[in-house]
Amino acid sequence: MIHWATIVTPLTRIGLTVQDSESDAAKWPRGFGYMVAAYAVVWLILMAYFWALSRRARRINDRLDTLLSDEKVKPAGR
Amino acid sequence: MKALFRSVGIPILSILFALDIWMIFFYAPMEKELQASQKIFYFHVAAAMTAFLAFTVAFVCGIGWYVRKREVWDDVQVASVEVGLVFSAIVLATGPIWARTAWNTWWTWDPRLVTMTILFLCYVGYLVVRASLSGDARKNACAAMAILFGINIPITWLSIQWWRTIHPDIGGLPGTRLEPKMRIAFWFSVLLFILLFIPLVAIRSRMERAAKALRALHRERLFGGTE
Amino acid sequence: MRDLLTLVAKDLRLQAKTGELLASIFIYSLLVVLILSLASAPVHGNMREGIHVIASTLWVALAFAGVVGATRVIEIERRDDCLKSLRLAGVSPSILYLAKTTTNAILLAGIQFLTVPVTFVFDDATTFAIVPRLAFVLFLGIAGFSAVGTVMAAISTRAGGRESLLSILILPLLVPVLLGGIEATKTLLAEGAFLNPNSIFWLKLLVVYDIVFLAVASLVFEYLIEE
Amino acid sequence: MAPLLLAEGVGKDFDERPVLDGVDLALESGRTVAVLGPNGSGKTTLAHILALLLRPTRGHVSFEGRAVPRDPSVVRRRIGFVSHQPGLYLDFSPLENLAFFGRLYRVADVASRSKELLERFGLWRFREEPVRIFSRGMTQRLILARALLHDPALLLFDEPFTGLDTPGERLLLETLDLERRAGKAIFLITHDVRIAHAAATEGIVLAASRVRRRFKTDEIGVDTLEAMYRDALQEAGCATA
Repeated sequence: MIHWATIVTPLTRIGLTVQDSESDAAKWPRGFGYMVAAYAVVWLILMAYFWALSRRARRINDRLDTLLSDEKVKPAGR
Repeated sequence: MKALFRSVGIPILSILFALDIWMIFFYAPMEKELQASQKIFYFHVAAAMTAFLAFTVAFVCGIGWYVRKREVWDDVQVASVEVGLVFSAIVLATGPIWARTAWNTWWTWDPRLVTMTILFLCYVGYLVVRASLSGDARKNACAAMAILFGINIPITWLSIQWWRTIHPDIGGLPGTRLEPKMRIAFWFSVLLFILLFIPLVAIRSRMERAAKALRALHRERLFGGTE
Repeated sequence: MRDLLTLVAKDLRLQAKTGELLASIFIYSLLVVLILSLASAPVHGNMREGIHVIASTLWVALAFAGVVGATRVIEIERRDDCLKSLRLAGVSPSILYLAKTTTNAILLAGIQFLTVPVTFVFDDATTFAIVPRLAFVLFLGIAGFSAVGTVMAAISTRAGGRESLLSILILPLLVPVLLGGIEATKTLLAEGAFLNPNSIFWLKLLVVYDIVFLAVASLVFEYLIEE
Repeated sequence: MAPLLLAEGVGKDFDERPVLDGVDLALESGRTVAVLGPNGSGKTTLAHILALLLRPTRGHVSFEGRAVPRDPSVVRRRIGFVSHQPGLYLDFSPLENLAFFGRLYRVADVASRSKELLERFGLWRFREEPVRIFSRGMTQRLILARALLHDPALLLFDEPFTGLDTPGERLLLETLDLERRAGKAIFLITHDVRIAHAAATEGIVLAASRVRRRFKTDEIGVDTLEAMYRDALQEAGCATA
């Protein structure tokens, strides 16, 4: 419970207060590295999906081409 | 459609995303308590909202299929489930990274986290079942799942209000209590994600249509003639 | 309504005849109880932990039994094309759904009737005065599991999968029921009544959940049994 | 008088591919319509549409001159369906099965009706045994009894001869004849030209999802029908059965 309270209290104030730009601009803000990692992960997930999509589209096209070229070989193959 | 997206859409989206990243990191001011770790919020929440939107679209498509049995309902449905899963994956991946910096742990058994994971797993189940069915049975079953799982969307959405939770509650509609510059950056991110969501669903549903045509053609070949 | 009774009576009679289903699920949930109690044996002696163990054991046993039971109850009709006979006999899909859900609930209730005392003995429950209230909470859980289990089993048996496929469909969907049930059971065991607002909230959630799923599923079921 | 069941331009698609197309068919009281066709010609789909279990993608079906309602359960109760799958509870005895279905069909006096049917099909001796131990032929006879239980106006048979021995076949042919004389409309699916000729008053040849021929059995002999069937299959591009 105490553990819980220590975490929650600062969170209730998120977005309400803005850091003074001057105070400690010199050092990296806290959690900066994690954020870069997070955005890299987002980028990776999106790229992976794009890649999967285009691969699947290519496969469908290939199979469609194969089927259609079959038809030319033996017309109206009944 | 696809060519158009590739030639015009991708460059535009890339530029917009670059602009968004700039806004997030440089335009929006630094939050006092959380500092840089608050920066996740822009993508994390935007992705979550888009995922909810996607699953809601799937829900509507499920009803649409039962009301009017047009193929397009099924195509758009699977497309939005899949794209919704991608966005949920973003939510679930960025969440722990932020939690590590803010809560000092990768994962807590917080209701919001759990319900979001559940939602994700439900729709994974959807895709698994979809893969093992075919024909009308598949469309009927998928529509049923989209509707039933859809009931869980509001539960997940409201979970921060229902349960005692340590997940930040941004007070009803996200972004209403933000500092103005933060708010602009946030809504820009949301808009951008939805802008990405729409062509993705369009492309994926056209692909589904092509795959169906392919299967029909294939079976026709197999049986010779119409049957 | 008359059909509903006929169908439920038929199912129960069929179960009484073979007996295999009830027995196998009972043994199964007994084993679940045994293993869970064994796994948490070291923390026994501590009252708080004991409550924890009993509550979760009861609900996990219910979850497993629910998955197995739902599959079997639907399979009775899928096997040998009995479903078609029922549809020819003019049984309406929602009546069929309600009948199957009722059978499922009766079976689960029967199993809980046997499992709960065993759990109490294994895990040293101290009071038996709470039994009626416990039965009420469990009933809500059973209703949820039957309502969701029946409709999802109709999908998963169609997809050729059995319990494994069904569990990935219904367990995520039922996490709210499980969470709510466990929380309510815990307060009940600790305080002997539903006094605090927290457990009242959970009971409300369970009731709403059950009603919503029962209603939506009985509408959707029609499309899942169509050829 | 309008036919009992009328199908006009009926077609069905699976996966946007037609398995049945443009079928016109009238089922009238006292007539038996046979459907001849190879595997995969759409016969069973047609039977399911006529049994109102499937909604056609195209065309429409009317029962006693009225369009089939959205909830066809009441109309379905006037139909008896016999297929080669049991559709029975194998752990129940014949009596229990008939009692259950009798209640669903709202048969007034189930007990005496069951006795009558079980005696007619020579199953009375086995009335208390579970269906599971029955032979194929016995099961088929019980299926027949179940289909007749509620005295339906229309009887649909989907390959009912599968797995029947010669006496069973004779019994089935007799039943078909008897029921037709009793004024039922009968629809019979088979791929056996001989049986179609013996049992039906008229028929169609279904191949590659369309009706290819229509015939009346009192106008042509078995051999002519056989030749017609073969021609139709060739024409439709199917391998001869």
